[in-house]
Parts: sequence; structure tokens; C-alpha cells
Amino acid sequence: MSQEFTSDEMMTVGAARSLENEAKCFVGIGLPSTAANLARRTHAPDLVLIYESGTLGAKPDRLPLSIGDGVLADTADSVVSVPEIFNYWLQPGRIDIGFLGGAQVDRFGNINTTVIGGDYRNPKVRLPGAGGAPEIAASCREVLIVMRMSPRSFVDRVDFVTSLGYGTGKGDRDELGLRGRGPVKVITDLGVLRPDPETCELTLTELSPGSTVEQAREAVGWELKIADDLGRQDPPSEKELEVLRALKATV
Amino acid sequence: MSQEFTSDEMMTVGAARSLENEAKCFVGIGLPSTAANLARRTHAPDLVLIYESGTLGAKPDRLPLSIGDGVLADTADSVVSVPEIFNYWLQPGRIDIGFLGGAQVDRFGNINTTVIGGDYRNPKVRLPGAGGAPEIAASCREVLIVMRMSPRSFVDRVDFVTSLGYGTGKGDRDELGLRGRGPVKVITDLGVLRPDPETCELTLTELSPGSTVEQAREAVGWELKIADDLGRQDPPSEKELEVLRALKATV
Amino acid sequence: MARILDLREAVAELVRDGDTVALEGFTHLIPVAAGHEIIRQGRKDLTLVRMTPDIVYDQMIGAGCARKLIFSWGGNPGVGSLHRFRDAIQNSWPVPLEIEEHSHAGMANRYAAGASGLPFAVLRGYTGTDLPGQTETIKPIECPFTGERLTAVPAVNPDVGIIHAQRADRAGNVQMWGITGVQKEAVLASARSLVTVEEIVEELTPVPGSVVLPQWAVSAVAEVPRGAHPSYAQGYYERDNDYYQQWDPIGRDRERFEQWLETEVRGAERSAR
Amino acid sequence: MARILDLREAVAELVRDGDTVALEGFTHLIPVAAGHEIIRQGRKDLTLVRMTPDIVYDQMIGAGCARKLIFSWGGNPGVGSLHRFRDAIQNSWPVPLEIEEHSHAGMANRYAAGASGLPFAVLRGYTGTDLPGQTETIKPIECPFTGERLTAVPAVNPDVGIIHAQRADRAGNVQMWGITGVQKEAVLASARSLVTVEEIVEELTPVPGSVVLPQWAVSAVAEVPRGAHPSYAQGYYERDNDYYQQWDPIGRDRERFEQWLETEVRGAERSAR
Repeated sequence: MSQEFTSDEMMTVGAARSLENEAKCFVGIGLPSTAANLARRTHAPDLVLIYESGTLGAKPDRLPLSIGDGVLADTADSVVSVPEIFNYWLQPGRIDIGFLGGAQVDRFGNINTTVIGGDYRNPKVRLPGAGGAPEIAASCREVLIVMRMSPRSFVDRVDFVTSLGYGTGKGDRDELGLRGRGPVKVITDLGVLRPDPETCELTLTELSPGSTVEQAREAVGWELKIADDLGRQDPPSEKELEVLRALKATV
Repeated sequence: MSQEFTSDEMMTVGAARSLENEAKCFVGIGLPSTAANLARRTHAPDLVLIYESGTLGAKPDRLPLSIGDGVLADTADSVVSVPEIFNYWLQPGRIDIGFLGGAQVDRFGNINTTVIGGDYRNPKVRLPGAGGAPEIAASCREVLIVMRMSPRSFVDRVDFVTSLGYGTGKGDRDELGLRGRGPVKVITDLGVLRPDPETCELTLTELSPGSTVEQAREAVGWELKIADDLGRQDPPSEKELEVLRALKATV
Repeated sequence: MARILDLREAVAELVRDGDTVALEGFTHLIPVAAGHEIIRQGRKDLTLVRMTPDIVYDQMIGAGCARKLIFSWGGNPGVGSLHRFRDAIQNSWPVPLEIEEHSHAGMANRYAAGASGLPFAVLRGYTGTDLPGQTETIKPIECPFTGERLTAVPAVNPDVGIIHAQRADRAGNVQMWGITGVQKEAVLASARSLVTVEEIVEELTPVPGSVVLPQWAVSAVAEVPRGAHPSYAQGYYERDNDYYQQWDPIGRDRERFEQWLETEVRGAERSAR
Repeated sequence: MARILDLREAVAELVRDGDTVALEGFTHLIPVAAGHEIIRQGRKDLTLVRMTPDIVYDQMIGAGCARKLIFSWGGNPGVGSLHRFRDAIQNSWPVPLEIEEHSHAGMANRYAAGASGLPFAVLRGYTGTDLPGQTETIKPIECPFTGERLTAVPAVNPDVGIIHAQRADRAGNVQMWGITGVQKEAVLASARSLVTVEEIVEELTPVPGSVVLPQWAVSAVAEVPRGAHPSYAQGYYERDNDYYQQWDPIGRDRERFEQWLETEVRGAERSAR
């Protein structure tokens, strides 16, 4: 018995499935937070949610409305200051997974949340900026990127590197002395991209239930490579959809 | 009506009188703590007591037994971590007065609490070490030194500079970029020494009630200079003695 | 020693044209009423500092208070962009806005260095990004023991630090709890400081997780109930999510914004709530 | 994920000969029972780290566990000197003791750097003193923005960090309150960690001023009631001031000390209380 579901729901479920039980997860607001809370209510009850506002081990009973929602402080194992969350918890590499999105991501998983077009001092579009992302991208053991695919957002080279993925390709992170592995998955509405083990170029490894390779190719601003063993994501289970929709209804 | 009192009592009272109301005072255990608590119970009810264990604004109802006594945490306005007390509170120069003692003090107010005799690796006597003193001496607006006078402890040059007073004389602190003024008073059982305004050499400026210049000279390991306007400390008042003895009885 | 002042007096006395001013608050306890009072008093040429400039900074920028913004994330959380901020950067309206841009980790460390009386802080940050290329305030530094290369950022030491807290006592001791962000550091890094509070009470009873700032570390305290609205004050009121949504169309349009400013801030006796 | 072990198992598993071990506690919550267990298990060649080595370190040094001590103040607080510590330094008894000596501010920052994953920390410290002349672990560093000269100290990252806390829950989340010193930093700076607690409870109810270490930041928790004696555990028991007094004559005399060690630690099933 399959159900109707939206591509956003599939993306959220796909992100949630990527979170292993007991993982320590640095969560941003929006889809990452929804996915992490979904995971905690399904296969990963001991997932540790960490928000950059300083809440360690938050267990919200509804979706938080901001990364500083009171429900996070109320349910956390510990609330620490913002300098502490970055210095004592993120920087030393204690966090397993960081969740990032952005306005642009490129072939090597670099992310732009700063400016689009023009130059930095005179941009076409000014975006919100870095927030916690550069150090999340650098210090978490692994990074998950969650973004809807489109040629405007999946570009050959980002206009501005706000958060480093694989730089110009394999080896850059090691040369720079970064400790985290970098983005291991980009979860999109059309499927999942992973860095090629040889080149670190983002490559389509899974299609979402209803989508095609052609759709994915058209939605990417570089010549998208397709993995030899291209898979297909399982659609959301009834349980996943039910829990996800109940969660969304708490907002 | 004068009362009998000991030279330790005089020294404690002399130290207490040096503390102005509302001053923020970094307090060590022993005589400094007794003096600060005496001051808070007499002329300086709003004296702010800060202990290096992280207690800001402690208001103990008895003498604490250690710098980490539970009564300090129970009565403090705020208890912070040890890194915080040194970094956020002492280092930026927020504290008015630091209280120090030591095994040796020299002509220029330098203090030794590290080693006596021999050399550092093979000392005649190994002392406890620095504790918070070097940074208290550097960062408090003013330093008070409290020590019993004797030729063994008041020396021409300390065997080891654990905490800087005036170094080799006037100007050294400025050259080193220290923000605090350094030791403004050395309160002893025989009287009070102050740095000479021209040379920063410790000079006898007040005698305790029963003592003489000769006693003071004999108790100091350099040729002690005497201020032109040598004063004499008032003996402890009845109130001071009464409060001090009641305080001591709480231990 | 903290003085208890009303908000108007406090801002008049503490905030001057040309000052560097940090109004801090990380989603929670944002000092919105103080920001509106700064607009009302017509302060200009301010360098505004904040990790997460959101609606109140959008309003201050749109009102022409700021000539520079030091920040790490500027947005309307959960809604989208700050249009006054964008308009200032992209079109210099109403006045040009210079920016000094960092990451959260960098800004948090800049405040911590400021609070510590140090000229700079060290972190693992910005590596491989384009941010260091746009500012003189991110530099490499070498560990004198291991030779490892790290990043240095300069301390931030505002002229005035402004925060909102739940309570203060009559002596001016301040207590806040819940998510307290970088507010302690913002106050301690600043030469002067103003804390608006929900209420002034006789005695600060202990609250789990609370941060207390002793009165001698604060310049002034002003009682401003609901002074953090539309953000929230844990234990007092919830976040007004509608306000954040409703800000979007107002902020998008210069004319609607000007109108809002006149009726809700400049013409109001007190803050728009 | 923290495992709940008994003290003997925990020390056997976590502390190895030659390790760098920090047993931290600032007057309050000193992990004395864990120190005695280390003596009982005959650990050797340890580099002991602690800001304020007091009686339990005197005992460990006298028992020959340590080859090096990294510290900032070594004494019997309120009583006087540590005679086993002195004997080791002045006479190499029972084994030579190397020292690496700092100030409190320096040590606190070394732990904080260790907890932060940085190789060093910067402070205003040691200026004009003879301390930098005696160690390679204090070096000048220049601010890359102002050119000002400050002091750098290397991070301390023990192999094992050991602290005592009031409580833990069955998952191993740790809660401590009152004066909590540098204990969070000591645990976070260490590769492995052991927390002894007064009791293991079903649920950690909030306590004002408490510090909570999540279970995933701790290697092992052992329930050791009175495990901080003769220091104190706020809410559980007071400091045993007589013990500190009585230690002086025992510590002064090698023979009395050896006797004490045999009857009170080595021969005891558990710690001397």
C-alpha cells in the first residue's frame, strides 16, 4: 500500500534515514531539524540533537520554530553558551554529523550562502551569510547536504565558498588539515549524490522514487556523472509519513 | 578603653581597613579572607569578595575553610568555572584589589612562593608554587601584600620571582605592559610599608601601635628606608576586635 | 555599579552617534525595545555588531542608524531574507552599509576575546573558504609549540553592549536563563552596558541554568516588560511567529517600511510591540 | 557512550602505566577514591596533571605512581606543605619527580585549549616572573592585529581525565554543582575519562548552577559514595578538616607514610575514608 507523498517529504525521509542511532548530530532549523526529529521518532531514538544555540541533547516534543526555541532548552541534557558550543563541542570533532543547505552547491560539494552574482562588495543578491556553516563543514565527522535540485543552485563552481566541501577536488581537505571527511551525501528532491571515491565529484548514486536520470541531469549545472550501480530510494513508509506529518502538524 | 590584641590581629585589622566599600576584591584563604570578611562586617558592607574557585560576590556567614568552601558557592551572586574567573574576570582588569602573601617579598615588592635556596631544579625548600598569584599581581588594579616581617622573608632580592611587584624598580611594570599598579601596601605585624613614589622601593610609612623603627629595621633584610612623615596605625577598635574574634570563632 | 534607569534615559546616556553597539540575543531574549529606542532617538553612524542580525537590525538599518554591520548571519529566521539589510548593501538605501563578515564561531570567539581583555582569539575556522579574502579581520597564526597553522580573529569590544534578560534585583544584578547565547560575553566585552529586563524583583531566587551578571559588571538596567518581543523570554512569553512572517512584506517595500517606522516606532511613545 | 563500571574495573581499564592522568577538583569534589585505586593497582610512571595537587597527589607521589607532575599550586590547603611532594622533588624519594610548573591562569587555559581541540591558548600571564625561564611550555606570542606581545601555553590533553561528581543517571549523564572548577575542561580535554559519583539516580532533576556532562562525552562512570572524602561533595557531606590536619604528621615521615599506605590503601578493600 503506497501513499502519495511530496518530493519534500521524500527529501526529509531520505535525510532522516541517513542518521544512525546514537549519532551526535549538529542540526540547523528547517528541513534538517525536521529530518532529525523524524529519525529520533523512527529508527534512531537515541540520536543526539545539538543546536548551535547551545542545546546539547535536545528532545523536543514538537518541531522547534527556530534554532533557539525554548523547547530545545527545556528538553536538553545541557544548555551551554554559544562560545562553548563552538569551541568545546564542535571544534574538537565531537560531532558526528552536520547538516547543511545553501543557495548554491557545486560539483565538489562547496556551499555558498553569502552572495550570488556581481562581486562580494556589490552582489546581485546578498544572502544571509555563513552562520555556523564553515566550521560545521570543517569539523563534523561527516556532512549531509540537503537541497532541492535546480541548475541555479547546483552549479559548476559556487560564486563564493562559504563552506568548504572538497575544494577543487580530492586531497584539498587533507592539504588544508581539516579533520572532518566533508560532505558524504547530498540529498535532493530528485535523488542522492555522493562524492566519487576517486575524484570527490558529486555523482548521482540514487534516484528518488518517481524521478529519472534525465530530470536529474537537467537540474544540475555541470555534466552530472551517474554511478554504475545507480540505485533508487525506497519511498517513504507509512510509518515515516505518518510520523513526519504528525511532526509537521505540531508547528 | 584600649584592649589587649595580638600583632596578627593588628595585621588583619590593618588589612581590613585598606579595603574600601564596594571595592571588588580577589581574596585568598587565610588572613586575606579574614580581613575581607572583617571589612564586610564593619566599614565596607558592600565589599565584593571574589575567590579564585569561581565565586563572585560571596557573602559567607562564617570564615571559609578553603578558597573552595561550599559556603562561598552557597552565598555567591554567581559561581563560574575556573577558566572563566581568570579569563573573563581577573585578566581584563575588572578587579580592584588583589591580596597576596608569600614566603619572601623583596625591596621592590616582588613575591616568591616557589623555591628557597639552591636552584630551581634542586631547591633547599620547595614551596607550593604560583597558584593564581602571578596574574593577580599583574591584573588587579592594586595589590595588597600581607606578611609577618622577618629578615628571612623580607629580603633584598627574592630567590625566585613568582609574582611581579616593581621588578627592579620604577618603570618596569609599564615597560612590561602590565595594567595594574602593583603592590600599594605591605601590611605587616610591625607596620605598613609603601612603595616610594620616586623609586618604588618599599619604605616604612606606618608603625603598628607597639613597635619601633629599630624593630622594623631589624626585621628587614635590606636597609629599610623610613618615610619622612612616618605615621602610626590606630590600634584595633573595640568593634573591630569584637567582630574579628567572633569571625575567628566561626571556624 | 548598575543604575536603574528608564529606557529612554539609558539609551540617551549610553548610546552616542558613531558608537559601536552590540545588541545581542540568540533567537531568545533579543533586546528589541532597546533597538527601537535607538531608532526613536535618531542615532546615526553606528557600527552595529551581532552574530545574528534579524528583524530589529533590519529596522535599525532601514531607519539609517548604521554605517557598518559586523555579523555572521543576517536573516529573518524561518522566513527568509532581511530586505532592509539587502537594500542597504545592494543599493545603499537609506545610507551605504559597510559590512565585516564572519562565521558564528569567529564572532563568538571575537566576543570571548573581548570579554577576556585579549586583543585576539584563536580558532580552527574559515579554512578553505572565501571569507578571509574579504576582510582584514581574519588572519593566519602559527602555534608556537607545534607549528600548526590556525586562524586568528581580533577581539570585538563595543562601546555599548545591550541585552535583554528576565530579571534584575534592585541593586542591578541581572539574571537570565534558557538559551543565553553570547550575551555574557557581549556585556563583558563592552565599555558600557545596558540590560533591559522583564521585571525588577526584590530578590533573585536561583533558577536552574541561569546566568547571573553582578551589578558591578553592568552600567544600567531598565525595566521593559515584553522588551524582547517578537522574540521570546523564557518563563514570560512565547515567540510571536506571526510578527516574523508579517515583517517580510513590510521590509520588502521602502514605502511600507517608512510608514511602519512612523507609526510603530517614531510616533509611538514606546516600542512597537 | 559512558559505561557504568565499578571503580576497580574502571581504573584497570582506563589508566595505564606511563599515562598522563588528570584527577581534577578545585577544593570541592576531589576524586580521592579514584586516586587511591590507582595506588592500589600499582600504576607507575604516570604524568600527573592538576592545578592544585593536594593530599591525594601527595599520596600518589609518595606511593611512587608519578614520574612527572604538571601543576600550578601544590600544598595542603589551610595546613601547609605537601611533604611527600617535597621529598620527591628535594630527595627523589621514592622516585625522582620531574615538574612542569604553571600559574592557575596558565593551567586553566591549557585545559580550555585541550577541551577546544586547539594546540595552544593565549593569555596575559607570567609577565616579569621567573616561571618562563624554567619550562619550554610558556612562550611569547604576538597579536597579528595589534602587534601586542602576549603569552602562549600549550594545550594539555591527558590520556585520562578523572573527576568526582554528585550524580549520574543510568545512561551515564553526569551532574555536578557548587564549585565545579576546571572539571568539565579536564574531561573534555582527555582522550578517556572516568567520573566517580556519589550516587546513580533514575533521573537527573535540574539543580541551580549545575553542570551536566552528556554520557557521550564520558568513558565510564563509577558509583563511589564518599569518593571525594576528605574533600566535600556539596549536598552530600562536608569537608573533613581534621583529615587535612592529621595528614601533616603522616606525610612528614616516610615510615609513617609507608605504614599508612599499607593499612589504609594497599591493604584496604577500598579507599581509606
